[in-house]
Amino acid sequence: MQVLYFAWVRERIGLAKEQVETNATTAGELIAELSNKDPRYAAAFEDLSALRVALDQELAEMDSPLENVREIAIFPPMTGG
Amino acid sequence: MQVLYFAWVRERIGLAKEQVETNATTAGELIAELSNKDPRYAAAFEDLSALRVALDQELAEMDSPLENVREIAIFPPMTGG
Amino acid sequence: MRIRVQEDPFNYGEIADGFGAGQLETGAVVTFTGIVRDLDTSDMTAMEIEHYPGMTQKALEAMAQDAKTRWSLQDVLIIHRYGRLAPGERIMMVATAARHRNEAFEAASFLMDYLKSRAPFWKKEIRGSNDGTWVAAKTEDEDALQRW
Amino acid sequence: MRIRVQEDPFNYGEIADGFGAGQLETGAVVTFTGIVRDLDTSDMTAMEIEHYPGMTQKALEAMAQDAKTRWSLQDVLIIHRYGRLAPGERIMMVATAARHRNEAFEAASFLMDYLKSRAPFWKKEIRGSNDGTWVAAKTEDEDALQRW
Repeated sequence: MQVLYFAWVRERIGLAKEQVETNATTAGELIAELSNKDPRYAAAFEDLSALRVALDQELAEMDSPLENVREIAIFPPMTGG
Repeated sequence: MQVLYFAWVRERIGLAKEQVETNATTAGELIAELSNKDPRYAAAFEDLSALRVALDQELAEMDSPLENVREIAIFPPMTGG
Repeated sequence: MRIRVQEDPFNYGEIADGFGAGQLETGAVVTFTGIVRDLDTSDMTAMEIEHYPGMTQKALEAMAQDAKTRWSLQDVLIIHRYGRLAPGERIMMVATAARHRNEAFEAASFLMDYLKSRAPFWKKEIRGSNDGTWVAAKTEDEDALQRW
Repeated sequence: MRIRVQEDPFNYGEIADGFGAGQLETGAVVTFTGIVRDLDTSDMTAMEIEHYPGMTQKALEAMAQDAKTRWSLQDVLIIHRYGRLAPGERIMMVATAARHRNEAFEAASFLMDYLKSRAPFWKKEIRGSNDGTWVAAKTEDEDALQRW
């Protein structure tokens, strides 16, 4: 699965995107999996309430299923406008 | 007192302004006085709820006192914007 | 603060573009423009706008001042035309500049509600060769003032 | 409907002026512009706006479509910039055209509320030579969505 990071999530992890092999069934599970892999992820994902996700470029919830999803993006709350 | 008329009030009376000698103490009294004077005024002032007044170029009520007022304007509800 | 009552057309784009320029505290600008339209019968040839010359400028200034008291605004602009306008022409514009979007939106909306029912303008629709029909004030416009 | 996500500046006055032109049913046009400002410390040298290229255009189109479903609009426009902007530069604009002023005001206000919290943009304030500070999302912006 293609995983994208934006804003300070991107900066803390030190990557804009990566290809990840995972069996996670939800966005939340994937985040937990990555947090266990490396302290940089753990630091970026420390406060789940400060994270938002998009699945295949549509806003989604932490418990939205990853089935058939090709691209997941993880980022802070948006500040457009 | 200078009396001004606008929009269909002006058209029904057939005058944009006139000088009126009056002892009326309120706008409402002046309107009643003018209505008695001539059927054109009576027609213009038929429905009091459809009239608005300004005293010395400030919006006022029908029972606002005319004391020291030099100019009164009588017109339909405004339709600006 | 800039308030203009005029017969001539105004250059909306240029005025909107210049409004709020150089004010470093302004984060939000809202503009509203009213356009002569013909909804009902599509045979309107013109709109005639009458106003009360001695009162109009003062009334608009008082409204703008009122808006500045209610909201923290960096700037306010009102332009309103009178005379004969063709369908598609711009009748008036309002612009507000504030730090935050809510202030700019609310102040512009407030000014429009007051302009509709408290500024001394009267509109007449001209159709073909007849004398024209005065636009009736709407109850909903009067009611809109209740929220302020 | 016109939605643009771009790095380059846009000509607000010209775009506002052309918007809604020639639509005879349009009686009301509202525009909103957001401007880079420095409220707190006045030493901000730039604002950097990051976005999610694959998603942004689609997200803005969906918002505009949503607005057209909720209100009767003749036209909607959204322009949003990304990249490095200087204080005083225009970040974005929204424009709505409707028959009546309430529809135009509400739709523009709705679009702004959604752009603030649901469009994939992230702002960073650059001060002097440091790395910059990400602008934090405001609870009040999230709360603003409740009214729609």
